Amino acid sequence: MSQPSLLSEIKDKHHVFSFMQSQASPVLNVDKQILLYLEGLSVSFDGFKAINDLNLYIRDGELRCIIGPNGAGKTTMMDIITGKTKPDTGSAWFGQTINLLELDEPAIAQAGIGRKFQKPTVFESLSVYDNLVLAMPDERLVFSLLFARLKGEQRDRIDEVMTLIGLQDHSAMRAGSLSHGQKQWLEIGMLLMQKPRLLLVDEPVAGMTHQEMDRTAELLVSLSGSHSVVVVEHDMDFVRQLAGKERTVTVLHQGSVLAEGSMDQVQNNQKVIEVYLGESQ
Amino acid sequence: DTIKVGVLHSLSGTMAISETTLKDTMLMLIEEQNAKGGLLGKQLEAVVVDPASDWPLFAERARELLERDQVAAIFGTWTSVSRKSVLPVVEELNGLLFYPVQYEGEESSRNVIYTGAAPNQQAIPAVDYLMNELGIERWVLAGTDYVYPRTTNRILEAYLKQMGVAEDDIMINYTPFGHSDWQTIVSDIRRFGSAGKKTAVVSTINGDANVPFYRELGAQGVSAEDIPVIAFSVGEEELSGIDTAPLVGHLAAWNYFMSVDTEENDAFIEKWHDFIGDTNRVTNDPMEAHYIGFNLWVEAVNKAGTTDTEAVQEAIIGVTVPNLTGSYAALMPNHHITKPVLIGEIQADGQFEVVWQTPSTVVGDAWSDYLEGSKDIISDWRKPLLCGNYNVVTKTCSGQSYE
Amino acid sequence: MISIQGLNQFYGESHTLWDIDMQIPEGQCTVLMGRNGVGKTTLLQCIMGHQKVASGSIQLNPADKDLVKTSVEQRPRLGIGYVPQGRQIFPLLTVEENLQIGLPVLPRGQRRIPDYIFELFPVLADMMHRRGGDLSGGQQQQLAIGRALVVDPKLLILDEPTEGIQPNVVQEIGDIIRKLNREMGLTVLLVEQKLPFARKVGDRFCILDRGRKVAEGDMAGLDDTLIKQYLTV
Amino acid sequence: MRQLRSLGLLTLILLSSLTSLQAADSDPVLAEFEALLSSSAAPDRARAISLLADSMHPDTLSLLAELLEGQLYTFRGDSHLYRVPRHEEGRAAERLLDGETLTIERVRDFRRVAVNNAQRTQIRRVMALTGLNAESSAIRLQAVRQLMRDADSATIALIQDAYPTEENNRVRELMAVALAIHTLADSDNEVLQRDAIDTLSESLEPRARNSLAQFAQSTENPALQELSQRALTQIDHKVQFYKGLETLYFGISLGSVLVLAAIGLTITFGVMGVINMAHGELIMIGAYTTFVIQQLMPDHIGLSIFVAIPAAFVVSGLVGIAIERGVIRFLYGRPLETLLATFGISLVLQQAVRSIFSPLNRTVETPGWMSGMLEFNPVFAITLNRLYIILFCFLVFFALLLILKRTALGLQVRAVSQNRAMARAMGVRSERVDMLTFGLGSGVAGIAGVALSQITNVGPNLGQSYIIDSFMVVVFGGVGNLWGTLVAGMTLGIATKLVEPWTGAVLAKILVLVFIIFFIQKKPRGLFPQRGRAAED
Amino acid sequence: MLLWNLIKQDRGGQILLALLALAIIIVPILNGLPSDHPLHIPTYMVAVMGKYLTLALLALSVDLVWGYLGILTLGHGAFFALGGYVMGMYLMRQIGDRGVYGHPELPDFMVFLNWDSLPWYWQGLDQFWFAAILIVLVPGLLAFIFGALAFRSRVSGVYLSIITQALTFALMLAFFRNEMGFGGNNGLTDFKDLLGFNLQARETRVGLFIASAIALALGYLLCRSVTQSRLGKVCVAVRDAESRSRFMGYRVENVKLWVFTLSAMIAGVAGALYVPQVGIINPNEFSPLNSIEIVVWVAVGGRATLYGAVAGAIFINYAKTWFTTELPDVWLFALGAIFILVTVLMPKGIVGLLRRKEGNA
Ligand SMILES: Nc1ncnc2c1ncn2[C@@H]1O[C@H](COP(=O)(O)OP(=O)(O)OP(=O)(O)O)[C@@H](O)[C@H]1O
Ligand SMILES: Nc1ncnc2c1ncn2[C@@H]1O[C@H](COP(=O)(O)OP(=O)(O)OP(=O)(O)O)[C@@H](O)[C@H]1O
Ligand SMILES: NC(N)=O
Ligand SMILES: [Mg+2]
Ligand SMILES: [Mg+2]
Repeated sequence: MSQPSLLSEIKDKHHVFSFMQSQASPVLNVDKQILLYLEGLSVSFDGFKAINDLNLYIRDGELRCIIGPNGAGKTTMMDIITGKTKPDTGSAWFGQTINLLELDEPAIAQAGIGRKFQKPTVFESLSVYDNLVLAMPDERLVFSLLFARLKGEQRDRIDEVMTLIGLQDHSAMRAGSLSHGQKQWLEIGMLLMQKPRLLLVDEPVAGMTHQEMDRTAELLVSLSGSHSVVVVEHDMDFVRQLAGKERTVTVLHQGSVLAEGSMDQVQNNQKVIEVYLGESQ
Repeated sequence: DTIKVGVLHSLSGTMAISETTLKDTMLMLIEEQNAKGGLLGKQLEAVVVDPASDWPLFAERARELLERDQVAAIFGTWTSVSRKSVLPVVEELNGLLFYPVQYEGEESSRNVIYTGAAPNQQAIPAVDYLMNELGIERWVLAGTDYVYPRTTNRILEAYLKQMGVAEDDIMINYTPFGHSDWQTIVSDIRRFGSAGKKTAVVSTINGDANVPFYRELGAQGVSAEDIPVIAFSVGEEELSGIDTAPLVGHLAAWNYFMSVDTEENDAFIEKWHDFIGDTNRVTNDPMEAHYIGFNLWVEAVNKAGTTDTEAVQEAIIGVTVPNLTGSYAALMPNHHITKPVLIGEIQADGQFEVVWQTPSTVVGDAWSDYLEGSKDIISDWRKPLLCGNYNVVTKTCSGQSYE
Repeated sequence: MISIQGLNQFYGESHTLWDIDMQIPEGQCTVLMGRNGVGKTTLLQCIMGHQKVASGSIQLNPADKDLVKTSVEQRPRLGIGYVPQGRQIFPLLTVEENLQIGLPVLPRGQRRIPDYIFELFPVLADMMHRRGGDLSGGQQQQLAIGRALVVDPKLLILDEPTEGIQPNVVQEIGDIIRKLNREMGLTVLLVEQKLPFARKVGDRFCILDRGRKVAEGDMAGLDDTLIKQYLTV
Repeated sequence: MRQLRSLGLLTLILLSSLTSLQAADSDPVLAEFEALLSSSAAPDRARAISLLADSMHPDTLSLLAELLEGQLYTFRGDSHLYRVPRHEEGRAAERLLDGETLTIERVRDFRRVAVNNAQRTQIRRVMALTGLNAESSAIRLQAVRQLMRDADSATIALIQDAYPTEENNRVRELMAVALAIHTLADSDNEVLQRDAIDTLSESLEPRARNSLAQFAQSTENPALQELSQRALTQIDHKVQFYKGLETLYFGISLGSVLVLAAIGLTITFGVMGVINMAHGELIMIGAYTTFVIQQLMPDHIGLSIFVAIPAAFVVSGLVGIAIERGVIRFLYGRPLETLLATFGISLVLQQAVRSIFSPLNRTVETPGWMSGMLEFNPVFAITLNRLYIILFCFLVFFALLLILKRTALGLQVRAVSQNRAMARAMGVRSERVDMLTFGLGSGVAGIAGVALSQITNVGPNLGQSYIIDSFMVVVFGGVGNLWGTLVAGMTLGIATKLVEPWTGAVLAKILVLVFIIFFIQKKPRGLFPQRGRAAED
Repeated sequence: MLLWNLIKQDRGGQILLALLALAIIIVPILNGLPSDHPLHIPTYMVAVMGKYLTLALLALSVDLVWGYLGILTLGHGAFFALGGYVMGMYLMRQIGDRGVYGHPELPDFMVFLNWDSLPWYWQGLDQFWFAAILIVLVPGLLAFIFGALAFRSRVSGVYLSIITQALTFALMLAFFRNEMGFGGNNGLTDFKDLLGFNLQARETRVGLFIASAIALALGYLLCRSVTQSRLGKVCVAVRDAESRSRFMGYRVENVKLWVFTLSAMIAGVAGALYVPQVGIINPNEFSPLNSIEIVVWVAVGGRATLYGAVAGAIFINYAKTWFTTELPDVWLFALGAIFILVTVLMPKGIVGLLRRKEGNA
């Protein structure tokens, strides 16, 4: 991450320091029905190309599954979208107006992109309830945070989500004491509270039972339409359930798109079978 | 029923190195006085506290000593800042503080007896010696960056210029407390000293910084014959922590050296060794100052017949007691004492050999005659003037004054 | 191989495991199942010595050692390999160093990383000198399994080992577990949520519910009623 | 065949080999010497020295040496002079006049015959006269230098005589310079003066430059003036160059001290993650160990350092292990709280040292082989003690690097600090690893203490004066990176020394601190940051 | 009402505020008793207690950033000292021509260093209102600038700790220099009066004690209102998982910056109240070891509890007073032992003993 030199910033009398900048991003514009554009992205770590000329478009309201071998670059792609990693080349736009590469993590989150991490990360010493409170999108400015109070409908929403993720009995528990699977659910809950326009969901059902998987699938499907959802998963049953007949599945391999199409197409693609699915699937 | 005496020296923290010895000295003096039957028929009791090299704590401890323990006098403090911290307290509560260390002057309080040297009792005679006896023409004034060296060097600078030394022949250098890397400075000194004129270093380097300074002098082969260093803060005790072999011949100016050959001194040293149980321990100038201060106080209390501060303050001016170097210390009206000035050379065994001394004792001058702001000020704590800073030009007494 | 008797465990005040009695027969693959948060990981951690046990014993058979009284670092020396939930890779060590960590428990002369690990997970060979923490999630999981195999265990304990691993590798892991189990007599204790996988590799099953053991038996006996009752929400 | 002008000197040298043959009982010279020396007036003592020097007494050189060394004492009992090799109770004292020996009963009964600077110079001059003919070229060089201090025509004549037969180049050059200085000052012959300027322009001796400068001022001959001016600039350029070199050396030397002080912390703090506020006190313990070792072997100071290094490693290491076992092991997983506990430990250790060794500084002697300078030329010399410390610093650094890279311990400690539970599950005996690693870091701190004892105070405050710098170095370099510590220490050392001549020591220190603050803004994880996914959050 | 909400579920806070209220009433009364009365509190004790309260306020400010925000600041003494220096400068100006050189405007140390006029940064400080503003502004501004640089560059963890230490160390060296115009090593001392009240007077000391108690109470409520607000939760979130909170849209650097600045201002107020009660301010207050000690008070008291910080500061400083008087030779052993024992045996500090049951902060 290269930052302009401090000196040049100080010398520039028009420079507005980040702590003084207004935190609103340009208005999201999805006239072309495309919510996310990733074009020509490449990134390498110590010479290793993790993402290699990747092109990907997500339509507004689409539910997209992304699969691909371990190390194909799926998580790295999400890192780029959310501002964690800056690509070496390429562009990433959120709608037609928001250039993601110019924004930092909080700005991207505020623009409406939410993420569930592959390894569940929650605020361990806060209660489950407070974890959800903090995920609410409304208050982000320091001073409004100082005076923020929960409104009635916000409370209802939290209770609703709490039930949905099955943690209603654990609301006062420290999030750090949850089991692995419970943390997964809590993170999904936080994502729901955040109500982002685009949800990036990295391996949501790892460690869940089959039935929980079904519930998760229903949940994600119900979100699509009003939200765009990008799901990464290795569990083929789950992916099949999500993709149904018509939704697009993208296969990443070695940092770029190997195949794209409906689940059936992808499943029968010889290359995909070779590098990813294995014979018996 | 006892008379309490406060001992206010740091026993921990950075200053413990110097001050612990003074605490022991006070305990020894008090023990001895008690063996002689005490004072006014009562035993003396030492109240020892530890201000821990923390300046605000000095004031707090002093207040406790005076308010809670009702001590008759306090013997203590070392650095000027600790004295400055205690000063308002002893003035407010009308206590009596005996201050045993050489200092920068520019102060005279009714409640403080200054038994250490003022600049004119150490720095000026030292420079005189270098100039007249060793023919020094070029001067390095090196000190730790705080008030005592700064003031002393200002006085010396003014004095040297007055004696006709050119600006170019004076190099002034300050270092932080505890400075430990002296390579550059010693090398600069060597270079400064190789310009063909006889050069000397006048050092007001404080405490911990001295060891690495002298080590570097030794390592870079700066011998006393080439560039002598005269120090005002390095005594026997400081030398006892340094390998003195490479330093033989460097100088110090004090009012007392352990090596002085007098009966009083021999007796004092013997007592000290008995008390501390270690014949290798050295004695030094601030110890003598406490010895003098304590005896002055004892005399004054005897004279006044009470330990009451007012009475002792009145009685103590003019009291004269023997010092350890064969002359007498008299308390002057400005609360400073008369002292001989001795110049000693460091010997291989860590002792000083006296090479020069003032023909008679010198009266401590509270307000330097070489500084603009203070040359018109005098101090006299006798009635009717009763003022520590009387301006002879404006004929006013400002600061601490009593109606 | 391991026999657990009357095991109770608490997190602070909350009683998490209740009077667990359980057998892990030698040479078999036992699958531990149950919903999220019922205590599976906790039970494995008790066996590993990571959690203090309030009461009960865990006997390791051949040596008749009570694991409760044995320090954690003895376990690999007793032939126990462990693949924890959440991978627990040493993030700043290289892949190679991650694998080497276990070597000192082996007898001198055998202290090298067995080749079959790289056959099983070729990606590890490619990434030998990359920091463990830089690997993708699935690669880390493979590393975690490889790392446990380095100590040449007699008993392998795996906590959801297939999480985040691509399907064809999952198959291979299944195959290798079976192979190690059937051909080399390795005893396996496996926590697994995915039924097909569990059925494929497991000989026996054992179900926990809210900290209690509620069912146990041969894999064939895992029927829909049990599944409905204990494994669905 | 050397021509010896001074007959006295010749005799002196001849006779000095026969010393022991002389019966000493009624030696009038010695008696007078004793009488003059016993006087408390400095001029009398000066006369005693001249008397001896002129007397051709066979013992002259050895007596003067003893006087210089401070081995002559007056005994209060009989007011005679005694030779006292060791001024301690129970040691022997030998009467000068008749060789009778006494045992010292009270130390204060024997007062050393003191010499002051003037007398010391006088003695050295006498010795230098003979030194011109010494076997060793180093002594001859020293002698020439001594004689140059205030050369008169007699000494110049001596040098002139010795010059043609001198074989050693450096001595010859110095002699030539001495002669040239003399020529420049005394001669009116322009050719000789030109030659002299030539000779002097090649020399870096300060005296040469001074005499040139003086000559350039005073001469009326414009050609000579220009010539000498040119010579002066030539010298100044060289001096400037060597000054730069010297600054660099000072920087490296300061840097090596910083690295030594910090390197133990790289392990305990950098690798193990223990914020060890007692690190400074572990250094202090190493320094005190050196002191104790020197007390135990006062006659082998030269060797003492070699004993002290392992001893300090063991002592500090054991103290470190005790700290680890006694306190720190209860705090793993609570890294910040180690700050609190080790702060307490540092207070306790400081006070313990005050109680055991007194609050005063202790003397650690510099062994002979570490003192002195490696002199490249008169304006550039490097001090041996610093040179050894630099070498030692690199030695320690590479040894540590080897341990951490090549042994199982290095790998295991990193594993333990990254994930203790998992490391144990992999069979790493974490307690042992912690203990050994902390012991290693502490032992290395102790070793640093041995080095520091050679340049600074050995006192209870020693640790505190290095703790802040040590943390700065480790953090500046990038926590956990040994190379980072090395580069950081050197960078800070050199930076300080580069700035110091411009700003003085105080501002230099402030500027370096400000530099660190700004540097960390640019590289928030130090010079050599831990990289990769895991390090990012 | 709002107030009550703040401390409704805060037993420690309730006790603390009650004790402070009690002290405000009872200390002046006890101090007014005749000096031979067994319950009499001598005036010097009042001043010492007042000092403890200011140090407690300082500890509170450190707990706010360390306990809740996870910033281990090893340089908070700098903000305390700056507040103290501003107050010291005001007090120096109040001396007027009563200094030893009798100069109407210049403090003594300037006269004797031959300064001929007051430097610009001493101007206006004869006005209390101006000094009062600077007391919060100077530390606040320094913290703001320092924080803006550091947090924006995402300096964190020990790196941040060490540069806070470098900051206070550099300030210490700078203030030691006489050229800075702050009295060098001797600092500022020999104060005469504050707002026209004689500083030596009993009433003034009691007044300062009450002011310190009120400041501590207000400081507590302020910190409590921050930590109880959603901002406080965000702080904890940042402490636990900084990058995760970024992905949730929080500007971590701004949160840190404002809380850090607020904390520095509180420290500045503490310093300003400290100086008139101890009678001296000197560069030593900037010493890095002092700042480390503050952190130690907080840890001893119990991190992230606020009232724990107060308890820790008072406990340790009282222990120090007691030890240095009663055990002057061995007190460091005792103090060191307390630090070690508290850490090892009481991971939650001394208040941890009192509130075993409460689950989370
Ligand atoms: N900071 C880094 N340094 C080095 N290599 C990296 C770094 N980050 C990612 N990689 C490499 O980039 C590749 C892509 O990683 P990524 O995590 O995106 O994979 P993935 O598709 O999410 O895989 P998985 O399905 O296993 O989670 C991997 O091979 C990984 O080792
Ligand atoms: N460190 C802890 N402190 C307190 N409670 C805990 C802690 N770890 C786990 N728990 C609780 O103990 C119970 C069992 O947790 P455990 O991790 O063993 O579940 P699990 O069966 O492995 O679940 P999953 O399938 O989600 O991994 C859970 O309810 C969890 O909330
Ligand atoms: N008075 C001194 N030496 O500080
Ligand atoms: Mg991934
Ligand atoms: Mg689990």
